[in-house]
Amino acid sequence: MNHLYPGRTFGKATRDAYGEALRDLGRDHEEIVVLDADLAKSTKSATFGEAFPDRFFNVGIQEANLVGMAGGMASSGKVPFISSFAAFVILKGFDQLRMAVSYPKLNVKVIGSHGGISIGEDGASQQSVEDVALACALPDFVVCVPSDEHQMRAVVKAAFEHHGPVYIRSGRPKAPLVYDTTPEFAFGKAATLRDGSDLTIIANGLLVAAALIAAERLAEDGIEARVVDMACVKPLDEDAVRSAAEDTGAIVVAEEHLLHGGLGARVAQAVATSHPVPMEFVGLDDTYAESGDPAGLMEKYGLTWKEVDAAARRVLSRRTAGAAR
Amino acid sequence: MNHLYPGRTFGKATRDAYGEALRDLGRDHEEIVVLDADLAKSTKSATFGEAFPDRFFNVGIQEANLVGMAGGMASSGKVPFISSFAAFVILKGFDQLRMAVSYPKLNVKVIGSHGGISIGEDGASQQSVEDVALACALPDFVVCVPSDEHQMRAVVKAAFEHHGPVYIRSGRPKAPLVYDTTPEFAFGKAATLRDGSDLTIIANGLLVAAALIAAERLAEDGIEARVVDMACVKPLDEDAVRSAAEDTGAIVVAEEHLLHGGLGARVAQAVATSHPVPMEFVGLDDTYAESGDPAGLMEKYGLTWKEVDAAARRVLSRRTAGAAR
Amino acid sequence: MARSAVPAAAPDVAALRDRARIIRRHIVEMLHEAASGHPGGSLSAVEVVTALYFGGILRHDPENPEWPERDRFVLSKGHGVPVQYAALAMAGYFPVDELRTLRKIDSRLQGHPVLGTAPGIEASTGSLGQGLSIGLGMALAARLDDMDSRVFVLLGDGECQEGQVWEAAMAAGHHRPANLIAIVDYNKFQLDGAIEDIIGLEPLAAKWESMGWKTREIDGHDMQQVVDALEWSTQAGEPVCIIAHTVKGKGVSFMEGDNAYHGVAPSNEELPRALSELERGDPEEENARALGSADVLDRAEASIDASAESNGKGGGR
Amino acid sequence: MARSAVPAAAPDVAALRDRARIIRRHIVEMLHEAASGHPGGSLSAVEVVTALYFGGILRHDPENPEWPERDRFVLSKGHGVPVQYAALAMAGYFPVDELRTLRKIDSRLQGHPVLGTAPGIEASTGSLGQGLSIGLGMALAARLDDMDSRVFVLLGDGECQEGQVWEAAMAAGHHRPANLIAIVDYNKFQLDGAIEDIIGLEPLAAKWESMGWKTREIDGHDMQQVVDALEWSTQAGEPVCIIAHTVKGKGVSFMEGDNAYHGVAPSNEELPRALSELERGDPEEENARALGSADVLDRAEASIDASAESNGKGGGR
Ligand SMILES: Cc1ncc(C[n+]2csc(CCOP(=O)(O)OP(=O)(O)O)c2C)c(N)n1
Ligand SMILES: Cc1ncc(C[n+]2csc(CCOP(=O)(O)OP(=O)(O)O)c2C)c(N)n1
Ligand SMILES: [Mg+2]
Ligand SMILES: [Mg+2]
Repeated sequence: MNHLYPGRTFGKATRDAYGEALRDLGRDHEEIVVLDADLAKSTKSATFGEAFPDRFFNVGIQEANLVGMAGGMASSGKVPFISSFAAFVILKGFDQLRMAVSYPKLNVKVIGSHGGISIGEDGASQQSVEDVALACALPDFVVCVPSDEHQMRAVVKAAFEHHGPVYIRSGRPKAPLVYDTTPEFAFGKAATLRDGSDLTIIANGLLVAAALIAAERLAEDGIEARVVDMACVKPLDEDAVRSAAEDTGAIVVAEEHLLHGGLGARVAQAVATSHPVPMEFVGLDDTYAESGDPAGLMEKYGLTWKEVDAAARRVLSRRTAGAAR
Repeated sequence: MNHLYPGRTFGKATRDAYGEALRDLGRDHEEIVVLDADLAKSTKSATFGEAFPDRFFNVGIQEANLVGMAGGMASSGKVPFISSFAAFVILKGFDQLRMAVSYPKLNVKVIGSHGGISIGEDGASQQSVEDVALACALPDFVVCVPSDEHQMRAVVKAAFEHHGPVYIRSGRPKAPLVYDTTPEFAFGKAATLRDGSDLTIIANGLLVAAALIAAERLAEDGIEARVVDMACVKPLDEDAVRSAAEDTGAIVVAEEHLLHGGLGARVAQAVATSHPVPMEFVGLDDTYAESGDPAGLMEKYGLTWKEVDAAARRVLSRRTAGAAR
Repeated sequence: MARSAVPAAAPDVAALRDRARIIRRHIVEMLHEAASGHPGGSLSAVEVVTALYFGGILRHDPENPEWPERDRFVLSKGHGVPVQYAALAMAGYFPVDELRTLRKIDSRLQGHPVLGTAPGIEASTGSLGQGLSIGLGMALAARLDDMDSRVFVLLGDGECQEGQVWEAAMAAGHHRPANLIAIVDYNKFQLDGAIEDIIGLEPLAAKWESMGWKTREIDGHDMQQVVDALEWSTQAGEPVCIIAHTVKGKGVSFMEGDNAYHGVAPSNEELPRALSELERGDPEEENARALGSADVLDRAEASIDASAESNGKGGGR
Repeated sequence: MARSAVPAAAPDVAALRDRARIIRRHIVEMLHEAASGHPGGSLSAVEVVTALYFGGILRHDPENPEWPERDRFVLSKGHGVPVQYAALAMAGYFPVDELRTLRKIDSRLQGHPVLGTAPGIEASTGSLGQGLSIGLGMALAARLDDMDSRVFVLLGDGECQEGQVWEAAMAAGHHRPANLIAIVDYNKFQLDGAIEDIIGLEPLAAKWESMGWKTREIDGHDMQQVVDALEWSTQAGEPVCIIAHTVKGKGVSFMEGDNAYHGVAPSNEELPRALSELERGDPEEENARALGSADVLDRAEASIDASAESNGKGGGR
């Protein structure tokens, strides 16, 4: 996918960082148990499993049972980290996440790997385009989509330190680096990666690097874009949203997800209740993707810096038109 | 619940109208088959089952299998109408709705009954507060939340005439009447029930009647609210949303659903991409409800005309403040 | 019910029967007061729940509901929770008076069990099919911690149609926790009618056995059989399923086997009738009824046949 | 494969074996070309799929894929779709050349089957556990319309851990369609390792029987046994499950039973080796291998033991 991120260095996949961070946490915290549903090698929960086989359960191809078991373990004092592909753990385990985790507010961390369409060739059945919409529909869940390996490490740590349910989406491909080292991170707090006064681009996951590239291109044309990494979709950093609206007057939201129910929808509501400004959204418009190489899919389905750049110019021209009226 | 809807006449529950409309359709259309998962007496699919036992399948307490079977029947030319509580058919059948219905765009109609918290005493496990968020995350699904028995009849007819997947939420309690008779109805078209120039209230389900009452109260104070019945959440009537924003400059959205992922979120995105104006939202803020009588719950969780009225006044004062700046 | 690892003495079965009768009274009274809820499946589970809480089976401590080494009882068929609330109140978890708040706003006694509300509730259920997975998680957590806590999970027969039950059954059959006990309240009815008309479960024991469980079938209203089976289950050293043949609505003549009472509370007229039947707690007579296990099964079958005809009533939700 | 209700003559088993060999060649070639996908579970299902499409079992019409009275084949273990694409191409649904487009952007040959893309695909699968429900829906739809279409559903063994499989099995056991046939590709491995290490399925036949199905266990690489079992299945008059004991990666020596090839395509170096093994299509030799059913099972067991040690490889996704 390198050509989609000109000038960016690539780090590990967020799933790899997840496996390592989890193994490191496991050293100090006996209460952590890890469960996977026959995708441990892919989600990288196997990294923990190899280090701590006694606290690792591969429950087989049973996502509903996976979640229920985690609920039972959590109510007995364990801290379960459970994983599968996002498309399976969230979509097949939803009612179980509701009853056995969200509703009793139990201390379960859910990791949906292979989020988005950048998983590539396996096609739509394995590509989660709606996990954020569903996870945010679980009251009391914290929902995060980290942008690179460094941020993933920070998110895993925050998830462990938070007592309550957390959903984290991880990705399959190597991710372009956004940070040099593990950043400061807190749920409900966005990171401003670049300041600007003309508009704000709010993004998460792979779209953060795309947003940074778009901002550079826009700057070449004298447009100064603020770029905000909103890894934490819920709770949303409403202050950051409000400032973006007030300070820059136009917002683009970009994510590897359906337009429905994701970061864009949540930011739109926050903008509407605080300081309405023109917005544009980059995401999937009511469609699944298909099989193909990751880069080709990101291009075909419009999830590169080019669409972010175009959305930025669109929203600016709308703002200008509005001001002229 | 009568005291929550002062001055309104009550009709049947939308679930009752559903059962009757389905039975009537069944007379003329041999290809309709009906499946339920051990809630036929509650969802009222039993009304069809009694009339056409050969085309009725009670598949037992198996929501995943229910959806899969419907997919198989649809690809063999049947037109399945399948039902259970919204909390079960959508939440436990989500991945199946994705793979066996939405992704292959099959002609299956899904009815989630006992939507919302107005089902009352059974409590949170049976109350669907997130079905719209999930159903809208199924590409190609049409999603509707009818407001009364008359509109439900129109929606069922439209669902049958549309070739493709449709989700309809029905309700348990008797619903206050919004229409006198079966209204004109088309997917993607909202109904303006009352015109006004000061703000627009967009609602669906039980909140439409609440919106009409709120509009009357507001009128007493000289505030003229447009009231739009947006039974069809997806596809959204974007023209109606844009006109509301342009003509009235302030919008309140009210629904018996989580604030996340429902009508409000979808309208907010449409407003942000067309004509940004201040908005307020009435719904459940990241919480389940509980057991209790329906009216008491609607009051405790803020889903009556009073909250719609308050939101209207809030949004107006925000607009005035904005204009003053 | 004390924090003793071993029950002091053989449970007094006659006393348990009397407690069961009182629990039934609480059930009909609280449902009448709530004017909604599920009498049928609450009443069919009374003997099992009574034996667990009062027959020296469940090691628990009402003074300290979160005692980590306690045994757990997970009511997977959550709509039957009135029977559990009655038992918890009588065991001292909360005042018996609180039963009147069932299903009312702000009550700790939710219409289906909610973990974190009423003390003594171990899992949130109400969406059927989930409790065995939760119980398996608890059983494995206890094993990890070298605790000998046992986990009892009560399932509905209709509930056994849910695939997740068989996921958990298969997983338990693989992991073989020695402390996991499933009990099926085999009352032959689900919401819309007779199990055997909707999706039959027979051969039910063979299903569990094929998943690697030891099984035992009992008359779920014969208190002696219930107590014996539960005691046996804790000694089995592997996952055990007790299939308890029961009668839906048991103990209230007009509810027995009439599935209209699956989800309809007793009316003002019905309440006194029900209570007076439960008043006559003549131990001899009860004994005679409870012993008639063949009779119980016959009645269940007769009622299945009957319901096939009269499906006008029922449901109610 | 014509639209004939009855196969003209007994299938030529030697010819079927040769076709199976060619299908295997297509599988390794298309996966190599795609540089991703699932060889192991595609190769283990070759004999079953070959017999279905070319052994006079499946009544279908490549000229008219939507012929309403056709039999259906639902590949529930969707990741094995290369075997089905190869069969469909050879049967004439689309050009064999198109196999090279597998998993590429805009291709009709998606990485997992998608209804409405490649002709001949009957259901969208890839999320495991769903195909039997879909097949049951098709079977009951045919019964409603008085058509004698049959529905064959191929499941993975790991897939049988999903609860939805048992929901559908139980529902079919209740409704008893005479035209529903499940086939389990029992290759003893799932993604992360050996079935028996993760969640064992034994006794598998007992599980299906307890759900009301008739079962038959066969060597899934013995073409004669496969054809016989499939023919028997269409005559059974009730739901039938064929448990086909197979070897994951069958036919490519270095893939056989090495679960690293669950989801890793053959490399540039491996492709010629694989193809040359599949070239030696000496019917005598193949015959000898295919007959060795005991041998097949031994090998599967040996490989299970082996994998317990070497779990460094594998997965790949
Ligand atoms: C997943 C799910 N589907 C449907 C329901 C609605 N429901 C409540 S009780 C019931 C019947 C349960 O039958 P059974 O398990 O036999 O319970 P019992 O006869 O003991 O009341 C149903 C379908 C539910 N609570 N959960
Ligand atoms: C619901 C679901 N969970 C997980 C996966 C990921 N996955 C793909 S193949 C596979 C293993 C399947 O094993 P089996 O059914 O035995 O297939 P085979 O051995 O024939 O490849 C898994 C877990 C999936 N596709 N669907
Ligand atoms: Mg029952
Ligand atoms: Mg396998």
